[in-house]
Amino acid sequence: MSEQTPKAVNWMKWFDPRSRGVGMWAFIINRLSGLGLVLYLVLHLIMLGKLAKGPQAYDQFIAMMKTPFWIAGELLVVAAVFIHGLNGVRIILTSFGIGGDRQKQLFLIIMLVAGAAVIFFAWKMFAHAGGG
Amino acid sequence: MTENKKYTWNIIFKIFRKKAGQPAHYDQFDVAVNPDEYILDGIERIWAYQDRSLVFSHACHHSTCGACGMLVNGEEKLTCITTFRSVTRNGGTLRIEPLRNFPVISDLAVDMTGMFERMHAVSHRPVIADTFETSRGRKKEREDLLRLADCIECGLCISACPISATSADYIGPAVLAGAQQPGTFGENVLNIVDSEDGAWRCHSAYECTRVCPSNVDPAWRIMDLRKKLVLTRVKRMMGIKEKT
Amino acid sequence: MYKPRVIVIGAGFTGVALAYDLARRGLDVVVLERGPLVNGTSGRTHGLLHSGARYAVDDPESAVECIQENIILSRIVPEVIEPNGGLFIALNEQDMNYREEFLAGCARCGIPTRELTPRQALELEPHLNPQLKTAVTVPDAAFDPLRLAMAFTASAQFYGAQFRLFCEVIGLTGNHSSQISAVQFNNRITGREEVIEGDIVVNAAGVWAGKIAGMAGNIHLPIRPTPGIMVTYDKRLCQLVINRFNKPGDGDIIVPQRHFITVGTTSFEADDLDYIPVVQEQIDLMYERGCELIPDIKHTNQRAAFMASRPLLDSEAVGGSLTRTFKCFDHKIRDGIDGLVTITGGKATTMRLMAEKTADIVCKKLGWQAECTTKENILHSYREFIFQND
Amino acid sequence: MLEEGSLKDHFQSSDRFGEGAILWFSKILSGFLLIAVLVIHLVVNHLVVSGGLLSHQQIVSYYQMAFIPAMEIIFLIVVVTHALLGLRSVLLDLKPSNKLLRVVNISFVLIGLAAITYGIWLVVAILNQG
Repeated sequence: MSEQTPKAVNWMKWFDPRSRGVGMWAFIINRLSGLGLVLYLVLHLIMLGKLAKGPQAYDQFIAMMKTPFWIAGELLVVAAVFIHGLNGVRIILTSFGIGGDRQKQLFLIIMLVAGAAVIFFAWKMFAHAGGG
Repeated sequence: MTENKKYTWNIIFKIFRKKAGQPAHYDQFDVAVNPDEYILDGIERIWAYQDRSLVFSHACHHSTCGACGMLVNGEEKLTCITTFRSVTRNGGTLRIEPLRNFPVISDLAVDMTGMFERMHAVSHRPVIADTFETSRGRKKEREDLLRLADCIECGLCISACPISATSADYIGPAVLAGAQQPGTFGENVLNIVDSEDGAWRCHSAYECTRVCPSNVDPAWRIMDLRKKLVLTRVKRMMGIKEKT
Repeated sequence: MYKPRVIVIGAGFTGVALAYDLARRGLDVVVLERGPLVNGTSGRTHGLLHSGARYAVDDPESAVECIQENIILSRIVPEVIEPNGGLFIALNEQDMNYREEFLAGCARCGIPTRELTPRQALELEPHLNPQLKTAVTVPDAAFDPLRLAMAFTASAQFYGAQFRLFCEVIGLTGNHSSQISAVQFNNRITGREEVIEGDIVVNAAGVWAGKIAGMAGNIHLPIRPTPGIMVTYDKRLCQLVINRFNKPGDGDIIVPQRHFITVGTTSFEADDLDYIPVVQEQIDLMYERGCELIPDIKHTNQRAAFMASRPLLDSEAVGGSLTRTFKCFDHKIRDGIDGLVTITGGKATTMRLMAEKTADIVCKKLGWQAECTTKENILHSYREFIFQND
Repeated sequence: MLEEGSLKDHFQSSDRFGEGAILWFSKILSGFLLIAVLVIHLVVNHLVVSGGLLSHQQIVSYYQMAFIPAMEIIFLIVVVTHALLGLRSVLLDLKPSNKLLRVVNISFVLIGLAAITYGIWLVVAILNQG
């Protein structure tokens, strides 16, 4: 008579921020950035395989990486690293009894730091690309 | 008694309907309300004057029983203490749905017996039969225990949790919080909370704490629980006897 | 072995306690309830497990029932009761005039009291009005309404009772007009009409008992539905139940529950019982009266306001003014209609006793030999409650 | 009625290796180490040179310093551990069946070992080019 509601397809609910709060956003971007970084890690390891093939193969690849499109992609990785890493710091802190009742503020501070870091990297990376 | 003349707002209720063997749909009701009365009053009036087949749960009407949790415009609310003013305005629409992550009995009523069973399994006590607090305030060393006795088992935290949405076996924020009430873990309780479906399933979305109507702060309790569990397990691995 | 079937109408406190009592006596019990458990008067109680002191002067019969049942319930269902005790406080000379009478009444009814000096009282409850003249402790307690009903329900279910929630009774029928043997009801979950047969029907519908009895024939019950308001504030400013030292009046009781307090109540009359509007004037009155007892209510926020309609019995039934006691009617004796018994009146504190008396009558009518055993046995946990509709 | 032990059995079923205190703590610890090593990795590989990326020649000469390959190998182990534990947590939220969970557990261990072996081979290959 009664219907069990949780179903496997509900995984989309992980990424549904409607009517949810700050903590949910933290959860969403942590999960998305985490999954994104796993994907990046796989690609990164494969690409680095070119190092073993000698200077020419690798440097050719690096040259391609210096186009604005790939720099933007790399910037995305940098952003994910900062968001996921700093959010990880938040989870470590709250899990060990620090700032558990201030998690919202903690999250916002962390996002500000991450934002600043991404801007710094963007400036650095695009400046180099332009100058190079 | 004089009629209540303060029904100054008109609200459109869009209510989730589900009868056994029939497809779910939404029904619309126009209700005149007092902005300072509670959403449950509006729903009860719909039942009394507009549609006697409407099924919803309620009992105490003052937030001690935890029966009347519902989704109000997608957000978990204990409807007996949520005023119209706090969620809408004159002429506004309220979408009312049953809590998520529980089996729906019919319309707005859900079956919470599964949660009760889990609360029972972790030895949570619903009413603290003692004067652990003085009227000057709570004795500090009993704060934890008392705050957990404030849990009214309304299920809002379980409805709001993104993990409960995908894993019905996740024992849920209320239960993880409640497990800490006795102060020490029995072996059974330890095995329940330190399990795949226990404290480790939480991914810190803090939605439970955000929707808790009763000051329990389940998210903080889960964080605290993990610390305790890691310490307990590490100590055991190193062969250190626990103080009993 | 053949078990007679008893159909109980209403899963308020009386209905669930009766189902438990009858099921323990080995009868086949089916409870029909139009909504969820205790959705009417019972759920919306103040949550006060009376010591009886409130009635000791004017209604000693109720007072004696209260103190006895208070002790029994505290023993059989401790899980949902907060036995913090209660305090009667006098704020002026008029209250003080009531003192002698009150203490004598309590002593007569067997309610233990202890008088405190104002200083002792303020030490115990620092938020009380510092103007208080005297204070007397009584064994009041607070309980959780839904969980109390669920404990009785779970225990009844353990002994085989069946609870059909969200099933609204629409008719009482029988082979002939003077015999009730079946109940028609509308299942709100499936939307279908159903009929259930039984050997006896017990009408435990509280303030709605008149409506149910009316389905059996031209029966008039002496019930006076008397609603009252309760207002909850969001800080726990007292640990004991605080009562005004006077004859029962408006807003003279404050019950602490969890992290809040509830002030009640009033008395007026209502016709439409399915929805009783919460009136602002009464909310204001509770605030005013509450502040007289505990001035710090000024520094709290209102958390909830709700109405509950007590099923008071009027003079025809008991030969006096309105009373908080209860009454069981066998409609064969009273109205010539067999197979129907009505239990009404009473209050949460006396729910078990009401069930015992009614079950005695039911068993006698059925010729069923079984004694009441609800006094001695601890109830099952409310968490063993199972939702049932069919 | 509540059956004593039914829930207990559910939570103690031994044919399932899900999440636990030690695994969770490993995820947290690896995450923490990751932050420390990542900072060094980022500085060394992306910030110190113009253009943000090292040429093949630069990498080979860097790797002649003993602490660089050591650091990179530690970094690799930590990052693979954290990534797989994290990914596994996400999968666990979908409540895989016992059988599927066993497949996930075994394959993740194998993938982790393979990734680390591959990384070490890569480091050795770079060193040999120097």
